[in-house]
Amino acid sequence: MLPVLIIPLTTALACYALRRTRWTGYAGLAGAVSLTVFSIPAVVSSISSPMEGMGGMLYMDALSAYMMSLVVFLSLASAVYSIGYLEHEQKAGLIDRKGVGRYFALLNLFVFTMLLVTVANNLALMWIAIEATTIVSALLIGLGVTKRELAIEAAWKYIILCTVGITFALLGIFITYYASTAVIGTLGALNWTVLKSIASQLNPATMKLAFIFVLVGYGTKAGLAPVHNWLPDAHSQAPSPISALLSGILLNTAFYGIMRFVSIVQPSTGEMFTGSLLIIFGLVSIGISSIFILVQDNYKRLLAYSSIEHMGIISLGFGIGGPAGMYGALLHILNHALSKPLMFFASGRIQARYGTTRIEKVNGVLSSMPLLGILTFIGALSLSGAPPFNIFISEFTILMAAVDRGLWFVIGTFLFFAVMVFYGILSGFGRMLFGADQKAPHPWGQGVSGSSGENKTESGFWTICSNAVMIVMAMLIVVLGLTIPDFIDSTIRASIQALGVK
Amino acid sequence: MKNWIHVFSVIDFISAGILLTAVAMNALRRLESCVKAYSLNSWLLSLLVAMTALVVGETHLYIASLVTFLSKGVIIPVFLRRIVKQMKVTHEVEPYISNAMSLTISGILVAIVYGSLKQGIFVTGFSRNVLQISIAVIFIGLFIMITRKKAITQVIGLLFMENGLFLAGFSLTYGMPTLIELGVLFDMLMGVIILGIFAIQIKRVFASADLDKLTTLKG
Amino acid sequence: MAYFQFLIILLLSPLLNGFIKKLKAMMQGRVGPVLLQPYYDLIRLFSKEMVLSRVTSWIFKAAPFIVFASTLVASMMVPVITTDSSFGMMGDVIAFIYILAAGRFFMALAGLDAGTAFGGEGSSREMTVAILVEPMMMLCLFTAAISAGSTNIARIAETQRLLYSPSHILALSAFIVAIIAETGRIPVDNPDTHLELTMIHEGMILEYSGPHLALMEWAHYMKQMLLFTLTMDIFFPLGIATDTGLFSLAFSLVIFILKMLLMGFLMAWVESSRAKIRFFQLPSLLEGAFVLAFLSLLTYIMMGK
Amino acid sequence: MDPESYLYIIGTVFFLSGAIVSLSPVPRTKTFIYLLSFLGALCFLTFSLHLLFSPPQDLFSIPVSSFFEFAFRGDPLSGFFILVISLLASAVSIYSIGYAKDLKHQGLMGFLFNLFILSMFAVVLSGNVFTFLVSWETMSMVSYFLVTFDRDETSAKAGLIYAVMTHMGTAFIIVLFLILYKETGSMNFAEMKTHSAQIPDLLKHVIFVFSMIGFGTKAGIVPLHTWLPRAHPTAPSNISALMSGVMIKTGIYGFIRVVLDITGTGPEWWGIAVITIGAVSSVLGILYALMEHDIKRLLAYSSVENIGIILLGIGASMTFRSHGLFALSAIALTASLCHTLNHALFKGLLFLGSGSVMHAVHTRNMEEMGGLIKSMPYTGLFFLIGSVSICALPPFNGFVSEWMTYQSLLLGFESPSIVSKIVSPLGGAALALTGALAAACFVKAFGISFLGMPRSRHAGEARESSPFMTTAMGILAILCLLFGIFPGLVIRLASPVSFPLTGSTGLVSGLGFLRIDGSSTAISPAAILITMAVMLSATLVFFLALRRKRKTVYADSWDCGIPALTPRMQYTATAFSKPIRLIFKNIYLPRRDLKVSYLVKPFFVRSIRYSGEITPFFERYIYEPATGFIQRVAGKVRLLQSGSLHLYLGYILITLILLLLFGT
Repeated sequence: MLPVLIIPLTTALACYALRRTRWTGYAGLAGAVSLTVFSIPAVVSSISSPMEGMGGMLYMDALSAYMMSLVVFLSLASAVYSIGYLEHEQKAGLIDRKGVGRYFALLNLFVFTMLLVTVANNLALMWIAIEATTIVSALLIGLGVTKRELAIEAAWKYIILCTVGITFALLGIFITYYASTAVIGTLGALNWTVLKSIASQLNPATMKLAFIFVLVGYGTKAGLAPVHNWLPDAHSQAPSPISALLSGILLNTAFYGIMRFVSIVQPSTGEMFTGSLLIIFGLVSIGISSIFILVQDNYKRLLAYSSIEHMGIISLGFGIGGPAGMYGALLHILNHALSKPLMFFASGRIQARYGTTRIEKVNGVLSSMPLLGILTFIGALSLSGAPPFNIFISEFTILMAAVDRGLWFVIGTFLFFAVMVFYGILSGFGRMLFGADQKAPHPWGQGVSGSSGENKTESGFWTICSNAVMIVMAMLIVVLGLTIPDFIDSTIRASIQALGVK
Repeated sequence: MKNWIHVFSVIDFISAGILLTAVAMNALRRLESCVKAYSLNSWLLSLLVAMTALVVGETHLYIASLVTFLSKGVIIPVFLRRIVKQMKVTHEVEPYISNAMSLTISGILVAIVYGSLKQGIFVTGFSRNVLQISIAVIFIGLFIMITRKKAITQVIGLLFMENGLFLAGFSLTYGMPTLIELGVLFDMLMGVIILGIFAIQIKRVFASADLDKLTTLKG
Repeated sequence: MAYFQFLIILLLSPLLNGFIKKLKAMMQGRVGPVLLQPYYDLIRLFSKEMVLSRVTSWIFKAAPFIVFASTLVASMMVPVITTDSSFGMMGDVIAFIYILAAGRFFMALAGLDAGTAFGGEGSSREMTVAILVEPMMMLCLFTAAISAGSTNIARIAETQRLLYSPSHILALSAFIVAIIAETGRIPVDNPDTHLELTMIHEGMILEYSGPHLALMEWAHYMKQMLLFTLTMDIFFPLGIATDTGLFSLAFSLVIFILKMLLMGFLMAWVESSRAKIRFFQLPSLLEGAFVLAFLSLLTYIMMGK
Repeated sequence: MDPESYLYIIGTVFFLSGAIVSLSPVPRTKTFIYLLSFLGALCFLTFSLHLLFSPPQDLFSIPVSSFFEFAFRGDPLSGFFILVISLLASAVSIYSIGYAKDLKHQGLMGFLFNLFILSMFAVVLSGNVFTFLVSWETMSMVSYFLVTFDRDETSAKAGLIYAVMTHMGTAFIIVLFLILYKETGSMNFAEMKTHSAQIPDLLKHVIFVFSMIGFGTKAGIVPLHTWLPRAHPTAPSNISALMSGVMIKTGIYGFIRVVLDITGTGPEWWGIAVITIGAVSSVLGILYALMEHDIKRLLAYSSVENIGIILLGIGASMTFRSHGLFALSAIALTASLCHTLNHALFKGLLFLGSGSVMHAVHTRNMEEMGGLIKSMPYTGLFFLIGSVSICALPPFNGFVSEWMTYQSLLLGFESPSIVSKIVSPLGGAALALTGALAAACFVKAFGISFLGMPRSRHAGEARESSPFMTTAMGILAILCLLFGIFPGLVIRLASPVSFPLTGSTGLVSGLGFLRIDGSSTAISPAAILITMAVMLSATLVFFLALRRKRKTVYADSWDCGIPALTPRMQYTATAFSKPIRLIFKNIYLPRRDLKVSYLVKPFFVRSIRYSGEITPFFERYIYEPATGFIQRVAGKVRLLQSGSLHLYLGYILITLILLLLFGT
């Protein structure tokens, strides 16, 4: 477990040290690869049997392993993608070499904080890690490869809102601590494993209060409406690989905090309380985001709102609960973590090619960059919940869980908004993908279009690599839309059990 | 120990002072006085922690008190004052609503907090009021963030929220394990520093310390 | 023997037309052509040379045959003098209407084939009239079919012994309007004019000449008689033979001729006493008839008769 | 199991390899794509016959996750629809060999083409809800890609409307399946059916209404048809043929599966509602078709009409079943199934024909065609056969199914309820009106595009399309005739579905004739054809005997004495349909705009511009207000994210306060 935490830290240091050379990207990649290699044994062993570390401060069970593998996978993907991306940004004069060094250092730090979230056993430690993700990622957003003012604005809003929100989460943790000390005294009463075992003895009224604060706190970070407002700004202004990480996994780590917390709160307060709050937040998120998706004219913001929608769906599934609901929610986390980063990667390309994030100014992606266009299409359809892509399965599982509970109102509302989202996404991306391409070709866009005879620039190789990353993700989207492999299935079921649902 | 009740009332007294300094923020017009109010608030907080330490007799609480005093009572105010100076902003707070109005709303917030928390949530602990006060301070801090235009006032509001949070932490549980507490403090400190940096950048990039300019991203 | 009752229609239809023309002339105080004039016309046309437009395609050449043959097939399905052993198994009223429609379809195509404005105009108008008339005819036939429990024309003719119920009177009146429209008579169409603004049927066959035209005209005569026969079968089958006995056939033939004369008289009277109405006033006339047909159906459903 | 029951595997392999071959970069392989799909379609054709005449069987299932599995199951109902799909698919495959050569993205087309057909098979073979939904949406998505194949803005818009509407329909389908799942406790169609008696009546009504909306959207019933005239024309013609010919039929399949098969007998008003919707769809569909000058839009609207006719039959069947008149119910269902098959054949044929025409003339606008029958004799002949069939003229196949529909509607009189006594004959009247309108419509479609003089340069230079294309059309044309003359063939294919579903038989059929059981009502298209042939040859012999010595003169058409008749003097499509526009002006709500500019007012006119259009009723009065409303609301909601950080912080505060006040 420890190497998993140490590798990104050392990589971050290495990148910072190398910031004057052009090797930072490769250092970052090397770090990501070794992280992947080292995380596999930890992940595999913890799925079957949970393990502890650092005197009980760290703990890893199937759920942690699940989240960790998502973090690792996406960090690897974005490390590969970032190299090509930053080479282009550097050429375009949007960032200097030192900036690149800082970028990779922060990126690895960011990954470290997220990994810490997944393995923290102590709730406060988890909180520290989540707050640290805010700070680090705010710096990444503020790095501002796009317009400086906008980047600062987004970063400022992001950090203020998330810090405020997360302050409440800490309050909730304090209250929990208070409740648990009432039961077992001061010793280790913040450890999740301990809390889990005494959960049913905790004072329900206190835990309700704690849960409200934690839900709003982590909910802000997880992008649940109506406290989601930082999200569209941050996601649209961050460099694309960072948006991918923010959306694909950062939100989920915050939601992971909620999940862990729910499993402590639920035994004393009952499922009704946590469930209905989560369902309400879920539905509000889906509703609000779907409306914004419908009228959105900026594709990165559209993707950001889609993240809110999907966090809402996850919250909905988790709130509905039961094996099916939890399964759906967890599977949805995975699915969303595949589709959304793919879209952000693709939109980074589109932005590089067209120099704008406005939907109406982008035209004919399919004809100018066929491969990328198809990948975008797969991602967009997947996000809109259309079968045979992955997200449909998790959504349908959640719907089935809702049926078992008899929540027809939820089903109806959800489907209504789902159609709106479908319309919004398809009309937005349809407008971009179809039509004739009017823009002059751009060097980095050329690589994507794969037109032969162009002089192979230095970026050629990394462009192909990032294409490969996107292709792998798209293939996963399709495959997961047709079948859930056994190891994922069993991991999810083990995670559900870890959360205490039989 | 000796006179429990006495000490308890002292703690109540100090926490009331914390609430008062927070409410007073609503009426302050100058940035400098806001920073001063914050220092006062932090001092009171560290005093309260020290008192708690006295009551409980735990060493780590003394350390916590000292750390709180140093970080929140000294370092951050100094840092804030430097930023205020560096930004060369007008020293007016420029709230969106009148002081009277904001005082009223703060009062209502306090009432809501007291009202919603009155059901018997807390069976133990050394004070009936401290949790309510701390949540009220947090809410007032948030309210200040909502109603003040300047970037720096938002930072101050955030700091007030954190003080309230620490108050809750100490009052409820006699403090967290030291390592955790240090971690939380470190995070906060980092957060404030980075916010300060961004505040300066806002001033530089937007040529204004008001957050009104920060409304390009919408919809 | 009874299989050949369609020959009556084939051979006597020009005569019926001549009769109507003569009668009309007499009503209007003219002498009019001789009774056999349609036969003379046909013979004359058959012996003429044929002028074909270069624009036309094989559709134009095939259309007269299709129209003629389909009318013949339709006439085989109708019991003329006996309901027995007709080609009843071949089809029913629905098939009958659709076979006639097939003829019309090709006639309309032929109208468009020559590439002139008149042909197109005729086709367009013909199809428009058909749109109004066909459903109405169907409704009338439905009333009859429902009361007979079958759409087989012979069965209907056998069961409808008398003209006895309000629904049938309504249906009959609507059907007569339908026939007037279908046969291209005043007030819907004027069979005697080639004034381009008024013509419907004549417009479509404007480009035809010689034997083609003869086939078209003959088919038209047949269709007219056929529809009269159908009216009689369905609404006034009194006297039609139900077997193939020589006596009953002869009796039936006499009755049939009388009925035809009656229908001819009716047509002539209508044509003499009415003026042709504007094309775009047609819908109101035909819609009125449609309402009648609909009412007849409704009456039958409500009253059971 | 019999060896035939594995044919679907071979067929699937063919289609998949077709899809894979399409993606291969070697250009030579492109010729095999459609050969493979043709073979695949043949396999499925054989397989469908096997399914039709054997008991229901589970084909295979693969687990997807802990909760779902892909399960495929075949029964006569799916068999019948596979038959319909594979018949058309095999012909379209042949057609595509010639057609796809000139397309821009051949590989993509081949890939999607194979996937599209395969997904339709998957839809009708689905054995449980999950499989059905995945296949259903896969089909929708693939067809969406095909609709947007041209990648221009019109097709993008059409595709968007299509995708969204069909997705909305899917939402209803999902809900109805979830209700079924909740009430029967199973996701399997077979188990749902056995437990369907447990469903409360009220929910049955919900299921019926939702399936009407959900499946109706795909089938294109009025007023959910608006996507259809947009999407079908923009797709390449081989795809339009498949979409119009068979894809919309999957909506019919779904409806039959859910309402007739799973849910079972419903109250009378279900049938009445279906008849009403069918009548409205058929009349409005063909009325709108008449106003179109875009040949493919015309055909698309005509699909709306034919779906209406199919629904008339289904509705009659449902009404009869609710009254326990099972024999009549069987007749009506058989009629609608036959029409499903027949429509697939002739609509497929017509779309393929229009594809050939467009290929030659490079336009879909009929006003720029004309005279094509001379330059494209085969296409012309086959298009004519398609037109005759779709107008239900004997002895082609459309006639037989419409005849049966007429009969079943007329027999509605035998039902004990006064409502169905009135509604069914009215449905018959609507059908009659539809028939007459269809005749006018296709006289226009065929006459304006194929007859007369070429109306544009392209039309004058048109060439006959490739032998593959004409062969494919020829096959369909022959099938149209064959099924028209020998209705027994079709009945034999449809009855294994309709008789068990309705629990009775109502028809006696031989190869060439058809009789309503226990009545003298019968028809024999074969006899009609033979008589017709005899009469035709007799006429011809008579004619030739008379004409032996007479000569034929060729001249120009009569032109009122004007020096030369030009193509511009011909009757146009607009003019042709004008009387109808005027007669039905209450439905069309036509608007005309006359712009006259004068040199010297009012004597010397410089130019007159005339423009007319009909009001797209449903778009203007239903869809536009609805979307406008949503847009306005969305615009208001947008103010929530106004960019002010203070506001956002306020949301947090308010949320917390609300939760504190009401949550604890």
